[in-house]
Amino acid sequence: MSDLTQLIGGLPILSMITLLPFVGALLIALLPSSRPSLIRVAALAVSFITFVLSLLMLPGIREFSSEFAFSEQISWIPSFGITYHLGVDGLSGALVVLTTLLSWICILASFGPIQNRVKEYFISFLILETGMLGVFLSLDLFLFYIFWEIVLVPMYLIIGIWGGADRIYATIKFVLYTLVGSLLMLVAILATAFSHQAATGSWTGAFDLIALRGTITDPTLQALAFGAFALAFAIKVPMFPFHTWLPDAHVQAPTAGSVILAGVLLKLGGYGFLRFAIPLFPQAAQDFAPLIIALSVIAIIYGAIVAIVQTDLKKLIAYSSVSHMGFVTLGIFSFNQQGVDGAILQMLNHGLITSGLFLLVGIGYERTHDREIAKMGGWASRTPVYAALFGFFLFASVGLPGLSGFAGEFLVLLGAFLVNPMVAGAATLVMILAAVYLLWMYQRIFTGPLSPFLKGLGSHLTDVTPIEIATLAPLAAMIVAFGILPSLLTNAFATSVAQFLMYASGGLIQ
Amino acid sequence: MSGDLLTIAPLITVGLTAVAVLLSDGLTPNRRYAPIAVALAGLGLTSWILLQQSGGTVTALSGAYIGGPFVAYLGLLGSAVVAITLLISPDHLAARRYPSAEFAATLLFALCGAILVGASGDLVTLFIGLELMVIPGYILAGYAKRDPLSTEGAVKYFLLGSFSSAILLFGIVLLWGSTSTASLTEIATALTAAGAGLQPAVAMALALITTGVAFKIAAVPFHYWTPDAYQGSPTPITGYLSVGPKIGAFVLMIKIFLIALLPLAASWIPVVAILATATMTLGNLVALTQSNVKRMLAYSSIAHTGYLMVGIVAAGEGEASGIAGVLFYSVAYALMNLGAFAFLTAVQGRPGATVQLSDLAGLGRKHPMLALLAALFLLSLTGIPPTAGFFAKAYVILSAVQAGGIASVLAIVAVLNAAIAAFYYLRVVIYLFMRDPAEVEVQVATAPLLRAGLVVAAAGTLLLGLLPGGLIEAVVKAIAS
Amino acid sequence: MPLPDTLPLIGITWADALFMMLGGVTIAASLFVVLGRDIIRNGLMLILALGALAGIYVMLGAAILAGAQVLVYIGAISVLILFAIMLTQSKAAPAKLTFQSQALPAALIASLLAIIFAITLGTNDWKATVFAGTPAPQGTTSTAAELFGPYLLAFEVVSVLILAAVIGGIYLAAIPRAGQIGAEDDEEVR
Amino acid sequence: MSQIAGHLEPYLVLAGILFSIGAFGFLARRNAISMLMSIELMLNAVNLSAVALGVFIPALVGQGIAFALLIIAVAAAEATVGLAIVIAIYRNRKTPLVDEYDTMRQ
Repeated sequence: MSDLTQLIGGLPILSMITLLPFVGALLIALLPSSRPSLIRVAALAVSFITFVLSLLMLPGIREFSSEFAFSEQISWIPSFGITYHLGVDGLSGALVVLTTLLSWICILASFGPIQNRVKEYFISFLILETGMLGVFLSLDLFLFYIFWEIVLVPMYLIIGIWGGADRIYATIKFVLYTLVGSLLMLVAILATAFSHQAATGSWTGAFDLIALRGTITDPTLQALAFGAFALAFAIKVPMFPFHTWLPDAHVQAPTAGSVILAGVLLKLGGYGFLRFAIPLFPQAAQDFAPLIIALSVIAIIYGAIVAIVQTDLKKLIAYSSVSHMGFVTLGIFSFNQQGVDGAILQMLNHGLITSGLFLLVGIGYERTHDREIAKMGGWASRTPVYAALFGFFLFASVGLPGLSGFAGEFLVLLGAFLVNPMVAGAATLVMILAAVYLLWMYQRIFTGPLSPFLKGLGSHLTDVTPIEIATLAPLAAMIVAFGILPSLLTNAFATSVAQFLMYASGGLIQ
Repeated sequence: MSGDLLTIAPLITVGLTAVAVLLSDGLTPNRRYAPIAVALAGLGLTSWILLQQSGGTVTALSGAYIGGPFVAYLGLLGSAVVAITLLISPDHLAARRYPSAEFAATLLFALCGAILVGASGDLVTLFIGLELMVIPGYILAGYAKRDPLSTEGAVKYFLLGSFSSAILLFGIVLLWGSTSTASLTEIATALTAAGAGLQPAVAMALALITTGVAFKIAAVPFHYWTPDAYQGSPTPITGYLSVGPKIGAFVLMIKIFLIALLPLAASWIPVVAILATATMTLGNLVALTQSNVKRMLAYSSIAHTGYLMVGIVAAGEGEASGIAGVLFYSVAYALMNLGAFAFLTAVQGRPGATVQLSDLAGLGRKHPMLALLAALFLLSLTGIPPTAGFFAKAYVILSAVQAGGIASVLAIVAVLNAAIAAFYYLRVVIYLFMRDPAEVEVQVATAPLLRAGLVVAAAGTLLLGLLPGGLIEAVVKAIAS
Repeated sequence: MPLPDTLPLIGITWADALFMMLGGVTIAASLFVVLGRDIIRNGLMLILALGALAGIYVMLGAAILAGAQVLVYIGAISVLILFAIMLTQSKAAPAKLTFQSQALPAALIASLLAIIFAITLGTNDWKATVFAGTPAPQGTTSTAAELFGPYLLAFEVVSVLILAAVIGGIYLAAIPRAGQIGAEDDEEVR
Repeated sequence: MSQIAGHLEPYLVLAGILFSIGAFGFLARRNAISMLMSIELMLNAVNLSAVALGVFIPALVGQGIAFALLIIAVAAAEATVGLAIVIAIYRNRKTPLVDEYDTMRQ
């Protein structure tokens, strides 16, 4: 019962996008490890072609009016009705492009820093890309879970092999947190599928998101399954109090690992809420919403405050991620168009901005081999371009109007205001305070007289190279573009948001 | 009568192969590979016969032997286990100057017993099959007879094994006496007819059988013989012992608990559920603290026992997919655990070597392929997709969720344990890939046969992970009978 | 002159007296086996216990089994055990046997077990025949009918089992000749 | 009229006691051969119950003795292997005391 529908030129575009990096990884495995530059170029080529393919998919998403513009479905484990079912709509399309974009940027950014075990590194990275794309494109719960777990292993290796001094502690923490959440999600998936089988007497569609949406009525199952899904996603987002793995993982990961972690991996959680947890279990989601909103606000406040006291630049950005991702869950659980629009925008923008910041921190670290804020000062006098770029991304991060960070946070706050003005007010206040502090931090690092530490580096303290600019430029361009015209994005996923809101309210209407 | 002989043909073939192995060694003494070749040929023939018999259920010899898809499934699994063991062992044994003929023959005798356990229709045949399966295990555990560790493990294995056999046997005899029949299905009928009240002797039989079986599958707290027996045996044999007799014991459990004692399910489910919880949790927690890799795998195999017991509980709750889960898990467990032990065999190139975790540091750099295969087996044992181990766990958990009640609580316990297990399995991966090479390096020896064994196990682990559909259908067919 | 139906004075039937005597010997001898301090005497007591059991089998009319008991258990297994005892006795092994530290809890558990057995097995409704004296001798035909009927497969497999055990036993116990695979010409290799 | 020997229960109780004695020996002794002897006692207890059940329960007539014969044969096989292992370990360790076999617990 192979049913490949709606292909571009007869080709299964989604499978091609998803599996191309994996095939590339296999090909790279065949290359001799004695030729690292060949391996680097091959990896870049593979990821860039994937990016181009994902761009080719975009026009199609706008042309089709149905929810999933493209979908591919093949029977996989017929005994349980498990299918290989991929589909893309505006929401997943945007995240897929974000993934493919950041992937080649990361691969390019790894050319310099990664010098040992080059082959294994790029193989891991390409498998990671396949895993992430699979998560965004799967419409079958089982398939989704498998890609979800596949992401874990290469990320584990990337932090564990190419990470910093305390990498092993960080990897173990990362894996255990993620695994506990995801395993409970597996039980929830199986329970959901079984309840569908028990209700319909057939396994057909028991794991299929589209068939399952709106059919799960048992309140106990809803509550338990939503709890398990939410835990898995909350750990990934990460929501307070499940965030403690993130700073460790970020600090220990190599630059590209940090970028992909902040840029894409954290989005898996938000996407999971939007695509799976809430549409499948709307009633429970409504019940849990106050709790999640409360945790989101705590995350926003807590992340900002803890970020302020950090002395390590990378840890600072990691904690600001916790704060920014709090907006995502806050927006989603506002259950109104502004909030959800804002949450998705925030996901994408955070992906662009934080990736840029981590790239910049990595660039600085290449030169100074240090991330202590206290040791810096007057950096701008030596490397003006670097300082300017850093300033740009930092401004974007604190939500300066005109840059893309603003629109997302503004919409989220608007959405939250409609639900609970107190919450929105608290979040706004903290946000402003944090912004002031972050800019003061920028001042300490880049302006004023050159610090003795930076002076001691002498001619090592060079400005950004063309390759580094090439990694940052696309991000900066998109930050400006979406800052001026956020409707470019919101239009693209308007259908998805409408669908989401329909299913999210399904529990109330019934 | 000739029809009966045809039905029990797999049994006869395996037995004759064992004799042929010994004869071939007599004709061409001291050839390392000749007995292995004969044994593998015999296994091939057996597998072919089993495939022919996978059609429908046939009863032979007054109901003592029930052939059909169930036996075919188990027989093929057993043949695969024995074949992989035969591939990974001979060079390891030869390096320590132990012969391969007696080894191959003993393994084949054990397979004979395992097939009989799967096919038995009555308690007597079941018990004899069990003994034929486990007694060769005692011999194999002590196969390195000049190694104090091996004989030490063997004597503990033997004593505890015989002790548990005696307990189990007393239970069997009492059950047979109180139901006036040895036939498994007739026992179930008699117990159903007896109604809800439990006769004192039946209760006693149930207690004895549960204890005996718990010993045989090494469930906590009847597990304490396993680590010593496993650690002492030559490594490839440990692999076999942690897989073959264990799966066989689970088949015995299916036969006794899910056929004969199914009417008493309400009585034994709570006990088995508690044992399963203790087994998973304790096995994992103790494995966590081990620095000797072999001992760690021994404890982790106890934890896997617990996962399999979850399937039994689910089946006891009336969910047939519980048996299916156990059968699927058995195949996955066999492949990944044998693979892990094959890896351990490969890094024990030097006689007398024991492998500490720290000895594996940096192995990924010198032997990337070997380390990669090891990582595959470890990921599968952890239960990370797309590997066989993941589907096995998912299947068992699915059946437990379906069964509801106690079983669904066990499902949660099982997944939390999987996270604990991830910690120590992935720690090995850390040592393989993320640590700098150890000062005293392990000596890697990969003979061609061992390599073949590794590749077969790895291919199976990966294939089942990507396309589990075929095996699921085979499982469903096997339990339909 | 025929014997009286019961034992004079105490009024117990001959069969009961015989049973009590044989059972008492069995229990006493087996207690000696597990409690005695001299392992060789323990081995001899095992033979006595097994012999008394053979007597009970005769009482039960299972003469064929009593024969097997004497031939296999007493003639082969026990002799083998005694042989192993002689072989492993040395100065290193103390002649006076000691117990494990958990002997006392073991004794408690075993006593409790015996009581539970006595209660459960004694009070169970077995739906069994009651004989006036001792049961009539069991014909060998019925046993043979079972052995070559439903238990034919088990019977045949047991022979395979013994073959496997003998091969393994010889392998484990034998000292290989020099030059052969498995020879002990290098103690360090293992 | 016999009060004991003609009933099934006394035989089974005797078997139960014998089994318990064997179990105690297994748990309490340190010597591998003593433990083996204890196992033999347990198996004999099982045999006694099998024979008794076979004699007294009409449906099982004949089966009991057949069952017991098979158990005796199994016990013989078990003892063969067990004693061979004991001899092998004695060669290595020069002691038959099981609790001195603790090399692995270091």
